[in-house]
Amino acid sequence: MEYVIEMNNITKIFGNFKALDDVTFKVRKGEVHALLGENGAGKSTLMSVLFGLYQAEKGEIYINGKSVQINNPNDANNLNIGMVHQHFKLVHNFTVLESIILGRETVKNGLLKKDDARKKVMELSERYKLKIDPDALISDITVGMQQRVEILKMLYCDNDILIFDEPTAVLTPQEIEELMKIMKYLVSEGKSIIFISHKLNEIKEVADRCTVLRKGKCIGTVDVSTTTKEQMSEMMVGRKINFNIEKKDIKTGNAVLEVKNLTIKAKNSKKNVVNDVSFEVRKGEILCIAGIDGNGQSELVYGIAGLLPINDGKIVLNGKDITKESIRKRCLSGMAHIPEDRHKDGLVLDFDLQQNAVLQTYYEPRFQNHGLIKFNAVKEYAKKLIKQYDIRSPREEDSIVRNMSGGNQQKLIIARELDRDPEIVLAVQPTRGLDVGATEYIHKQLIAQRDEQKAVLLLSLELDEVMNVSDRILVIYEGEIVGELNPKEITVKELGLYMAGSKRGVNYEKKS
Amino acid sequence: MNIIYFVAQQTMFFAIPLLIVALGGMFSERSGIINIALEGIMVIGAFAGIAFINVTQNSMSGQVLLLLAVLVAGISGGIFSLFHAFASIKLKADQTISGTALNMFAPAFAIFVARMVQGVQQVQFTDTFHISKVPFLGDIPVIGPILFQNSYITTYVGLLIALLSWLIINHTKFGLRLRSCGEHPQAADSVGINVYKIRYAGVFISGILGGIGGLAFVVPTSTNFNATVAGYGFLALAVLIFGQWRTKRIFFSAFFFGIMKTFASAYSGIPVLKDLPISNEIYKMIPYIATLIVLTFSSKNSQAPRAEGIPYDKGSR
Amino acid sequence: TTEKPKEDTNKESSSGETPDKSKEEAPAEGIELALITDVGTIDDKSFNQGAWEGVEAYAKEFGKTYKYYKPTEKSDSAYINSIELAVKAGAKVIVCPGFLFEVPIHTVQTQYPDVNFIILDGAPHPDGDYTPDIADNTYSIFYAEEEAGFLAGYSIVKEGYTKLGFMGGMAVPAVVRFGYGFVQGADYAAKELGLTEDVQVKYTYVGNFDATPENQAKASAWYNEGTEVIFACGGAVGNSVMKAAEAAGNKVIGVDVDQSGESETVITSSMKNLAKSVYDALTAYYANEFPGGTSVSLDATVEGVQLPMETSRFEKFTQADYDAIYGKVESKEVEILNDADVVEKSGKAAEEVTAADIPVEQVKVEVIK
Amino acid sequence: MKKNHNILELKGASSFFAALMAIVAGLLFGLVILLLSNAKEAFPAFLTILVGGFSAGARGIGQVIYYATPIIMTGLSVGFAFKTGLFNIGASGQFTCGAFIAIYIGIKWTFLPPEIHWLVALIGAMIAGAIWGSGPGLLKAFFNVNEVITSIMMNYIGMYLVNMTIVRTVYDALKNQSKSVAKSAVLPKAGLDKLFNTNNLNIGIIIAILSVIVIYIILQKTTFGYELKACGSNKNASKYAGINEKKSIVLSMVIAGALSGLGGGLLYLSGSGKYLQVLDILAPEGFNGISVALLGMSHPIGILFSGLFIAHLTVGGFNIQLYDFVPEVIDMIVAVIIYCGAFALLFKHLIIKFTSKPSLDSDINNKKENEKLKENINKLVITEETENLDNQKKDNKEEL
Ligand SMILES: Nc1ncnc2c1ncn2[C@@H]1O[C@H](COP(=O)(O)OP(=O)(O)OP(=O)(O)O)[C@@H](O)[C@H]1O
Ligand SMILES: Nc1ncnc2c1ncn2[C@@H]1O[C@H](COP(=O)(O)OP(=O)(O)OP(=O)(O)O)[C@@H](O)[C@H]1O
Ligand SMILES: [Mg+2]
Ligand SMILES: [Mg+2]
Repeated sequence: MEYVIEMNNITKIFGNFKALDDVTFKVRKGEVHALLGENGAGKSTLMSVLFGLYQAEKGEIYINGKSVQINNPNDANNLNIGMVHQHFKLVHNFTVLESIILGRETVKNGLLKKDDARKKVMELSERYKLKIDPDALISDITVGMQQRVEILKMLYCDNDILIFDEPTAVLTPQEIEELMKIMKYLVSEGKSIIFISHKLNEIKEVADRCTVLRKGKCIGTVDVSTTTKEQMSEMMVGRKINFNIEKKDIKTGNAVLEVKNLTIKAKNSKKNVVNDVSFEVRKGEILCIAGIDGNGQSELVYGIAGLLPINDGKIVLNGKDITKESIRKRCLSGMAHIPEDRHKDGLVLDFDLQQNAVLQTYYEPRFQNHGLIKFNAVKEYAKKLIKQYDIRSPREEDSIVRNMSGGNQQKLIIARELDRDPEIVLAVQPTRGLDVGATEYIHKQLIAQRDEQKAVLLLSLELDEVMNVSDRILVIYEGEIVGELNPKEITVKELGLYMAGSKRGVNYEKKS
Repeated sequence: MNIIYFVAQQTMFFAIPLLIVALGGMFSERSGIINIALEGIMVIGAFAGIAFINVTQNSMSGQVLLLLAVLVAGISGGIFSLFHAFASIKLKADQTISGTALNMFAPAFAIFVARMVQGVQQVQFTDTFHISKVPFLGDIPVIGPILFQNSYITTYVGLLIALLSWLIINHTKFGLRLRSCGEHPQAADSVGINVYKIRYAGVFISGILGGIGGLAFVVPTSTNFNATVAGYGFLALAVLIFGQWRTKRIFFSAFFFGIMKTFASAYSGIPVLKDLPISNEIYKMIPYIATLIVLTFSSKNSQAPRAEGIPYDKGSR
Repeated sequence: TTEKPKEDTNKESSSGETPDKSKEEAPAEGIELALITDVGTIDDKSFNQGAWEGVEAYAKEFGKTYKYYKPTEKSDSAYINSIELAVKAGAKVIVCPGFLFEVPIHTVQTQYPDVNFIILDGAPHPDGDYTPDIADNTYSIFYAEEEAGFLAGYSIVKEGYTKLGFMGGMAVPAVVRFGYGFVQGADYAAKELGLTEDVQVKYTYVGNFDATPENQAKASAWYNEGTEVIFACGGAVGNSVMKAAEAAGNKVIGVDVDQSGESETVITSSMKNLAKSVYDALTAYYANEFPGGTSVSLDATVEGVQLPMETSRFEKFTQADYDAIYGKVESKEVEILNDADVVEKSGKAAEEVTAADIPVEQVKVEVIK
Repeated sequence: MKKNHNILELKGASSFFAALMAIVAGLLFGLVILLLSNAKEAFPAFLTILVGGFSAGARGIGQVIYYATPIIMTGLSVGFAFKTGLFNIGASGQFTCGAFIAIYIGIKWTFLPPEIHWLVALIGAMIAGAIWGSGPGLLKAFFNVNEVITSIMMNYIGMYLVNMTIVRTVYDALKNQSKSVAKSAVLPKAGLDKLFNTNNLNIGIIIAILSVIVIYIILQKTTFGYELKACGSNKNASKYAGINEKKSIVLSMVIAGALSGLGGGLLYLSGSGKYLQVLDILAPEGFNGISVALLGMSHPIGILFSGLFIAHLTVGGFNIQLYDFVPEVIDMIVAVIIYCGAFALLFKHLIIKFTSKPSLDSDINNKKENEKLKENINKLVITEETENLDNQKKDNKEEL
């Protein structure tokens, strides 16, 4: 069997932590090879070794049968290896074109030859159906388009080994579908692809084989077509994962949160990003707002949470009008918020775990006395959360949060927010980028919340999550609610149509 | 008319050093390294340049001498800045630490060396390079008196540097790479750019320009150098921020500040201003107050390089 | 490396002053002559340097050990610390240039009765009370700066200039006296020449003693507006003014010491004989005639002030002219008002008096605030 | 939990060692400079620097304390702002404004009872500094203006404004400086002058130490400090947590300004014969504060000691004039020490790396679990792969 990539007995050590322990990984020519593993299992590290960002302490790499040394991304490039990174590596104020040529510039008389590059990029864009605007700024384009830019970056330098590190975590269902097609097309052209994802559905759809990593060790490689999702996830986490979320039927109570005619204007234009939105969330239900990214759902939640000024409308929590209340008051009245961007909003990354654990409650008498922090109380509380919510980190409550894995950071936020015993939880993409184990855990927590007759407002881009977790779905499109659906009564396909705006519910005719 | 020409000529003396040094700061900061050492670098550049003139002025004179001094100032500023680069790039130290240290070191060093060598701390120079009128160009109406009379060649060096900086930052491979290192070094690294090298280059260029700026500051305004550039390094930093780290805006900010400074110090020779019932101190405050006001209304969207001030660590994410 | 300093003194580059180089033979009993620097440094080409040159000249001539000390900051206690350091090093006579030493010397003159103090431009007095209190070991020297300024103003108008400027560092008494004398000298010459038009004097204090681009700009603006000569009366401010003069092709009058070497534009310098007075005081000390307990104002009668005619770049104003006017000043034939006199004459409160209050006839003073 | 304790202790110790190393490096550099410029006298001069304030017995120590007091205050100001994510380069202007108000009250408000005159003057100084500091804070919070540039501008504006106001209010025209303050406005000596046999020592240092303690408590022990640090570290997260981030920014700058202003008051009311000069020069104490803060690693206690240390060197540097050296040597030494602070960070990491316990490997607990799992999995894994793997391992061993 011919392998394009052979990574043999790779060991990578950070400080005194073995991130990769004797991992062997082989990719055949022309296949999509999936790489699966929990958060922190070492997938990205393995790929970084292959791409020359890290140097392995031990092991060897063969590309097309030849032994190679990959000391930096340039070497990888010369071997025709390209990578789309887990976190996009794009400069926010570069144009699309500049982003693509960065590092591979051609010059004439010392000046950049942008015209030639533009021609080549447009050709590629056409050929692979990767629609882009070469002159748009990265910060102005959608995540999906950014992804296309990343892919074009790889294609621009004629790579034929392509690494996709969790490319789908940030994409909408439509974009994911598009990406799958592109991947299949690329493989049909003879390119080889390594595909990292936590979503087993996707792996089932595109991958030929799948290698599973666990805590830095290679568990094995399986044929995707002959292995079930359950088997793969068991290899990955070491126990059975329940994909069918158990939800008992319960009665919903009074409205906890009422949103009335909420309107939010866009920052720099007159357009309303949220346009006259009204709904209510009742006790004992998980209401999901589904929609394609960028349709105003983020702003909607920011508005409700008080992080974004609203232009019109009313927000009522437990019968109390909180439209004009401060963020602190909203929290005190029982609102919890699991924010979309955990690094930006959810955590003070340079604080340690215990300090982050009390970010919303440090001022309560149990943690302070006349303005002096009760350190022991904080520590004990953090320990309690760690135990109760199974938060794993290198140094327990003393860990600096920056050094914790994304999954555990997320768990910390969830622990902090739910432990306050809120009336309503605003959960925005709570499982983005998390492995199946962590995802399952978080879903359980949200459902437990609902079972206690609390309310949850869930915002998710992932259709599986929307369908499995929620009790009721509102679809948002261009800032307006275009339909109310019952997850038990509709199909994923239908939901997709609503989200794409091509279908509207009975009471949701376009006003204009 | 005469007075307008005078203001224009005088503005150059303030604006050009600020322009050169702020552009230097731009190269450093857009590569991701905050450079508060500009003041110290100016001192070193001016010291080396003036010392060079002092030593060689008996065998040389005129524009050649000044240009060579510019070279010396640039090189010494560049070398000095490498200490900043080393600490903040290689050692990943807090970038204010080495900046502060360099600012403190430079004047002490200049005084120390001057005293060691010649006993006196001022370094004297004879001005053989003042241009009262550039041949031909100086006779062009309007432009001539504004640009080509009563000037120093450093003015043209400064304008050339501005043009080149714009070209380099926006239209060359190096500029593109430099910018990427200041905004998102991980992205640069992932396409095989050596972030460390680029940052060294950025700081080195800032050192060169800082050094030249120091010389350009002293030559038109004094007859000797006394180990100080009177806080102009910090003002250049302000011009850099005011100019939002962009070449063109820095150019305008430098001239805005230069004009304000000219009015503030030369008002007693300017007919309209002279008669205003405003005191000396108020005039002195005006440039700073004006800058504050302009900033207040223009800072909503700061365009500071995103990775500025953060040491790049290949391992970290 | 030890011998390095010596060879470098041969360099023609600087003024050739080698202030702190002579102490290789620093004897066990210490350094006899000391100078504490004021605001500026020892080589400020002005006030401190003038005093230092006196110390140096005497010490070299008579083989005394000498040294200067720089205070850590500008405060009475820092000055006292410096004086104490000098005493510790064995100083017998300590020269203190500047009125800032008035209060510190008042303290140390009783503390160290065996040490002698020479204070220039000031007389010791207690903090907050300006009545001089001069102990027997202290000699206070003032200068009749108004006479020096007068000579400068007179000569320059005689030379044919009528558009003048005065840029003082700060409005401290010595600088004020220079300025007031300058205006009166110009007036006297104008009257003597019978000029039909007024002599214009722009008059200001820049607010510092440094070479700054702001000072250069200010001087440039004046030159640009027609001013022909500026009397730069504030240490390094002169360097900025000279720069402006070089660019504009105009003239500068130096101050305190002979500044002709600083720039071709220095037409003359309004000198007070700092070096000579210090030298004389030291001579007196070693002759056991130290005039302790007294305060003098050195004027033309004792060559306390002068213009350096050998190095001046006059074209019309001759040595004879100079001698004539010097004689008149010396004999007090012309009345030159100092700062206190002007205040008295104007009848205003001291704070409100400006150069515009000087009673002159043919000079128009434009005070720029 | 013992483990964590060790690491924490180690952290403190390594910071200390790191700073020590920087100091040694800077001093060695100083020695080299001294040797280069005048080898004969280098060693005694070097000794003088080391002995610094201790050369003149209690009096020398008194001098050190006098110089240390204002720079501890400005250092605290800069360091406090650093901790809350702001770079207060404006300590100079705040210091000047504080100094001015202190002497203004000290001269003009003689109607106050003498027991509280100085206290009122100091409070005035704090308020003035606070107001001057609030400018950059407000502009940063509400208009997103970079505090570095506004602080620089405020430095100059403050200096010119104070010059202008002195001339109009408390001017000593004969000396072009402020008049001397009333006796009742001079800080009480509380016996310290006797103890250290120097006139200009007073309760200033006690106030500085109190400030250190207060700032330490605010930063480390209070919810208020927690809020400030959170805002400094992540503005968005603070807002999300209901902290008023605009208020925090402004308060940070206000406190930083108050500290600098108080520093100005302490210096100019110290009775050392210090007057505000009407000069266009920024107060150097503000910039020295940056050095002090950096050398003290922005930690209040560290700042206290670094301020004392730099003052100690200043006195030593002053004394080397007894030999044939320019006092600027000291500035160079201090600069090198601060610069070596950069190396010190590296050194600190090294210490931590070498001494910390190896691996808190989570794998160990899971070993058994792992093995069980493998059995299950082996069924699924394509055999070809495992064989290859095993072969490979054998090969490797043979090679070794
Ligand atoms: N720069 C680093 N320094 C120290 N340790 C690191 C570093 N990068 C990765 N690690 C270690 O390597 C392990 C693997 O990390 P990696 O990013 O490869 O995980 P992953 O499998 O990609 O996880 P995810 O699914 O969340 O992306 C982590 O547990 C971590 O301990
Ligand atoms: N700079 C670092 N130094 C030490 N350990 C690190 C560092 N960065 C990450 N880690 C470790 O890496 C592990 C996994 O981190 P990683 O960021 O890959 O998780 P993740 O789930 O991929 O996060 P995200 O979803 O945000 O990408 C954690 O155990 C964490 O402790
Ligand atoms: Mg990863
Ligand atoms: Mg992840």
